[in-house]
Amino acid sequence: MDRQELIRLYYQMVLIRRLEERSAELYQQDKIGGFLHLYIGQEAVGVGVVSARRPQDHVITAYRDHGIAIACGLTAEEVIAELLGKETGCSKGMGGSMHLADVDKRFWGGYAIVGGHLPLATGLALAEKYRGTDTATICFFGDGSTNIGYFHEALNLSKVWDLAVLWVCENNQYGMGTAVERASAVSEIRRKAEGYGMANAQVDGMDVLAVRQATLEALERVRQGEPFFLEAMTYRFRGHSMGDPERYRTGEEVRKWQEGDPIGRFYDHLLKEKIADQAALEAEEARAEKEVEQAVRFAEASPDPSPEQVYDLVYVK
Amino acid sequence: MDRQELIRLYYQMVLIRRLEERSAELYQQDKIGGFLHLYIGQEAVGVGVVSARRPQDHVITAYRDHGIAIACGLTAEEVIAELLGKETGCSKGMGGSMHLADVDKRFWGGYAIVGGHLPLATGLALAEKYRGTDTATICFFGDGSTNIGYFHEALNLSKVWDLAVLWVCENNQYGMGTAVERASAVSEIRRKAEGYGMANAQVDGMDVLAVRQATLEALERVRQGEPFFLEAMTYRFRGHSMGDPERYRTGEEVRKWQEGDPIGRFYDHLLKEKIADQAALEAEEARAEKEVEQAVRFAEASPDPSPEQVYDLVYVK
Amino acid sequence: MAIITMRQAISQALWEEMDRDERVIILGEEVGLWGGTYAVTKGFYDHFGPERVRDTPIAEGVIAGAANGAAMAGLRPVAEIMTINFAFLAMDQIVNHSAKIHSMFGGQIKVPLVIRTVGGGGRQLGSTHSQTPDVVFAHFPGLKVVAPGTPHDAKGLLKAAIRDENPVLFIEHATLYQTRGEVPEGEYLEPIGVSKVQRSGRDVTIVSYSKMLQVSLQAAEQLAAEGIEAEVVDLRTLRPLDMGPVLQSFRKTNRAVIVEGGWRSFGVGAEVAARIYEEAFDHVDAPIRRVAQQEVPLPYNRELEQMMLPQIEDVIRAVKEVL
Amino acid sequence: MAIITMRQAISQALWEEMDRDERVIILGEEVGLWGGTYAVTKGFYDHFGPERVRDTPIAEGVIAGAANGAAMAGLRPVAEIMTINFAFLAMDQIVNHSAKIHSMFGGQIKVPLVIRTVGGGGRQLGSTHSQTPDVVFAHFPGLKVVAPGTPHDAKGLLKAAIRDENPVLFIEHATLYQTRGEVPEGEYLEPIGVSKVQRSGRDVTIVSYSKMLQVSLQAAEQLAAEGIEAEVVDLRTLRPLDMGPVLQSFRKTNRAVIVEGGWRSFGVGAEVAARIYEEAFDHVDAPIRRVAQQEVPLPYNRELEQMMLPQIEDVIRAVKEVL
Ligand SMILES: Cc1ncc(C[n+]2csc(CCOP(=O)(O)OP(=O)(O)O)c2C)c(N)n1
Ligand SMILES: Cc1ncc(C[n+]2csc(CCOP(=O)(O)OP(=O)(O)O)c2C)c(N)n1
Ligand SMILES: [Mg+2]
Ligand SMILES: [Mg+2]
Repeated sequence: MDRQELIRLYYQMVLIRRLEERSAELYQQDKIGGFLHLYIGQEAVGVGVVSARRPQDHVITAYRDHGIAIACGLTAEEVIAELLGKETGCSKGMGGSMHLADVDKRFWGGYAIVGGHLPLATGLALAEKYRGTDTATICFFGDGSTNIGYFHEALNLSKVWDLAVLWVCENNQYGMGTAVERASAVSEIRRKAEGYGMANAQVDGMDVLAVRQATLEALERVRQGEPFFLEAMTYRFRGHSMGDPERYRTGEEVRKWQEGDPIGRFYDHLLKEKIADQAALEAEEARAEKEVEQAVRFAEASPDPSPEQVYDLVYVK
Repeated sequence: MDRQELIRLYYQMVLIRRLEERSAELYQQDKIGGFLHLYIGQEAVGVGVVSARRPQDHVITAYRDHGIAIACGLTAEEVIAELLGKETGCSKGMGGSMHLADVDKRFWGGYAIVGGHLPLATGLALAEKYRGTDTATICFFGDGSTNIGYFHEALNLSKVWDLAVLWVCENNQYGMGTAVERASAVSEIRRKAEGYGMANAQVDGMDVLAVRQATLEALERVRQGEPFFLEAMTYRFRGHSMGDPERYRTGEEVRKWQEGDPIGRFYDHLLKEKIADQAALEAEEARAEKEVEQAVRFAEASPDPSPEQVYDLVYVK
Repeated sequence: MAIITMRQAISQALWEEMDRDERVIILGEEVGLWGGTYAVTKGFYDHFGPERVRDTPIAEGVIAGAANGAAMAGLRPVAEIMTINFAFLAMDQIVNHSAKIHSMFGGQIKVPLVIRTVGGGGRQLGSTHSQTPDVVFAHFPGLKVVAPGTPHDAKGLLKAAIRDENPVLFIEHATLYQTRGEVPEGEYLEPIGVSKVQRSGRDVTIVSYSKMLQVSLQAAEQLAAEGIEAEVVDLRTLRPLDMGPVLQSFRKTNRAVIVEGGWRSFGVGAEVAARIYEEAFDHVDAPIRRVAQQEVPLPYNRELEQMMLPQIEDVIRAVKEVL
Repeated sequence: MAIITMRQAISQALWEEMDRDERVIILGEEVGLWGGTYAVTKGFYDHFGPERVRDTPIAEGVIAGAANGAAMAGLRPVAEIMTINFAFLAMDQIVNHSAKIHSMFGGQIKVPLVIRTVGGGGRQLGSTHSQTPDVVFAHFPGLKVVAPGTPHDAKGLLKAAIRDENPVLFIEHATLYQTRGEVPEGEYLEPIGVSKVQRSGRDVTIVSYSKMLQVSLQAAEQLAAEGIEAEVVDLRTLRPLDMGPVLQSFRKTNRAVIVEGGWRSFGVGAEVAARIYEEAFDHVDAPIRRVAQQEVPLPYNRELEQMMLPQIEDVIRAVKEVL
């Protein structure tokens, strides 16, 4: 991987972090409504995985989707505009935080029904198989989503039909307030893949390069026409969504994970390996900061969508 | 196991076989309507498993339920009366073939939605756990049912909550016309249990004593408060239901399995071990034949339920 | 014109569309090797091959979901959900995904999906296998719901559904597959969202669809023998609901009976009646009557089940009540 | 009488019934440690313990299914499905199992289950998280569907639901939890299947329930300022539907507006309108009006979402149209 590419990863992670922090503020100011699920702490997963895809590979995820959207190349402008419900948002203000998408970038969106997008991923992959391509479909989902029926039906189908799906479980230890071991028969989630005879691996989700490497290897197999299950061990530093009382975990536990902040770790790595110096990285941070601020201004200045749009979009004409 | 008990098992298997053959005739005569799924070939599973239960253990199954109903102690009369839609049927003519039940015998019924009763089994077991008993819940289901979301949700919950459920998969090689390997990521179905960290075993489902023994062992663990997964390898000699074109399997395959007919094997065993002589077994067969014929007469002479009943049963008053 | 069965008509529509458009694929339980539980796709597997005619595991959620995803990615999947009773297991995919994805993402995704399924009672299948819950799906904007009552319409509407850019739930009736009717030789489409007068008459308007269309037409024949001329309007599509022909007929007859196979409360008839009152209030000469299934889970017993379902005599009685 | 919030009323009902009857248990996502996503079960886990207040995996099918099974075996489970949008994932358990099991087995099994869930739009949650599909569940005989609009009714009805021998879907409204109202100090029950006049008036009958009851009451206040006295009838239960108080009111006012939070087509209002016409035809002085949500998947944008939902002014306008 060349230097520029590494710095691009750093930039993306910082951009996500900054965008999330700013979103939290906008939510406090009541400029964002609905539910807001921040990706802070999990940046290495989305960025690492998506960095390994080919541009034509499909990506699909759940409602905790800002980071993955950015990783797929959506701009901060169209993301924040969507959070503000503006016409210039990637989903024209129809979807909000949980429903970002940009089909041109092969990002099929965030989905708010837990597990509901796993079957969609099998369908995307089925279309590619039918066309005879080696395009992969990357499907992100949380640990909590692995207990719902959809998970089972989708994983089974992907294996029976030899679909090129990379299943990426972002194991952030909790589904809302429920710890993995309180909801799942097996705590090491990748073991579930074994019930489908599916190849699988676990990776440190706080290490962007490890995630990237694991994804590259997994995608190689996937492209040959079989699903693969990748479990990324990670943590969300914030509550499940805004307004989470966080009664289910200790401050100590959060702090422990924060010490392994994926951005901090990658920063140290870049310095240590002399890929960039402090000034270069600070420049990236300033650039991200600026991009977010510019995006907020853009979004705030954007018009609301019209009521006609709502009626027009019920059906394709 | 004493002689009498062994002969009782033989009698039950023969009774089921005879009842099923007679049901097929009644269906041809248009006296039975709806779907009719025969248990012929699988008798050793239902009889073997249920023979190992304590009377208070719960039993629940799918629509292929005649054999399990008989094994649970329902009489041929109330079963055939139900098939004929009579007031004297175990479900008062409301349920038909797919919905036999007798709650006094802790047989909670046959359910026609594939997989739909697996969650019910977790609920039965939850009630027992809540009351602090060591009563087990035995849940039968087919190989085809292991691919639906319910299977996953129910197995997972039973493990997370340490529920005393014995999951019995009757692997008869097909879900309707779909062979196991065409629908399931793993062909050895018991491997699915491993995705839940669940103890499991496979047993020859054409050998009633082997099934019984495996069930006794499994139930011992179950009563200590954990689920267990038992896969019984079996085969249905008839079509999926009446009117199955059977395009999906060869006559040769059917014949091969028929050579291992569970009733024939048990017959041979009883003779060989000198548990009974030919005359004794023929007497049992004659008794079964008589019971079925008597049941048919009883059912045919029984009244139809009244329309008022239909209205009255919508809600508990 | 050829006279063929509903089964043949549906089968022809599928075959022609598969022939015409490579993007059309079929997936569902037993659609392939078995040939379809209602034999609609008999011969398809051999002709079109296993890539285009896909037997699925028993897993309605992922059948509908995979079809959604494949449609999003540009295919034209026709998913079969064996009966509408099992569609409840795919309900979230249908109402929260198929029906929402286009608008929720601001129009950038299309879901040109057809879900074929089979509803209706009358075959002694017990209460979980005999439902007619069409109305429940028709409640959701974003979805189209079609339920034909003749071979002609079944063929033309199914072809239109496959070409539609939107998700369409196509509901067949389990007891109509043998029903015969005239079907044109060549290619034709019937428009989705357009009701149709299936029989002309001046005295009363009978509104119905699917199986109950046939029951209503038979009732109309018997009424004609008594000199009562019923006009029978077939809704054909429940969403979008086209009230035009219904209102036109009603403004002429001033009397209406609505006949549906499902339960009365919160059924299709309620909406149709409410709209007639709203839009043709001045024409109402008598309270509109609804004929529907008794409000019970259907019993297994043959006679009792029939008793609970709307019969020709019930339609005749209702018509006489509004006259 | 104490003035408390809807949240407190529901919470009290649960607490009292848990206290009264050992067989009552709660299960659902985040009902325990978290205290309920809408904080309804806050404090329950600590007080009643993890055996009676059970956090489940995210798996709506088995939540409803396990509750069904536990009810069959004699417990009185109160299952929480976090929002009614997710109830589609439990739809088969609710309509094919809860609603059918009693009759299908000839009456030998009872399913005394309560499913608490939360519906309604207006919180910018996007189209899959904002639905009001109450009518869809009300369509099924065998199930009872309750949707209270005041703290008083919520408490009394929930207690009645828990004691009912039948499966009850209890629908709370996401934007009503802070609504305050008078609640008696001691123990009381409200009967399921009984509508109630929540405000008397002579000029027009407004029929509604749940959140729209509150909107209707506010509309009635504003109308009163203009000298128009609306009678507001609260359905409270959708199945069984009690038309008695509606008809009684209508026979007095001869004019009606029905207000519901969900989509108009095939909605609650259609059934209520159809029944009024059927049963009080001679009293109809003007076409009955329905006020409902616009027929669109709800958008995220705040103003647009509100625009699509029924507002006080919409009710006032409809009332003036029927006068
Ligand atoms: C079917 C369904 N049930 C419940 C919810 C409510 N819900 C939203 S997020 C969530 C937790 C999901 O946990 P996980 O999959 O681990 O993802 P994470 O939030 O940790 O990223 C729940 C229960 C939902 N959106 N959909
Ligand atoms: C949810 C659902 N989907 C489809 C069906 C139709 N169906 C009935 S039985 C069956 C096959 C089930 O196979 P398996 O579980 O192996 O049981 P077996 O019939 O072999 O005993 C199918 C697909 C159904 N009843 N319910
Ligand atoms: Mg998680
Ligand atoms: Mg099988």
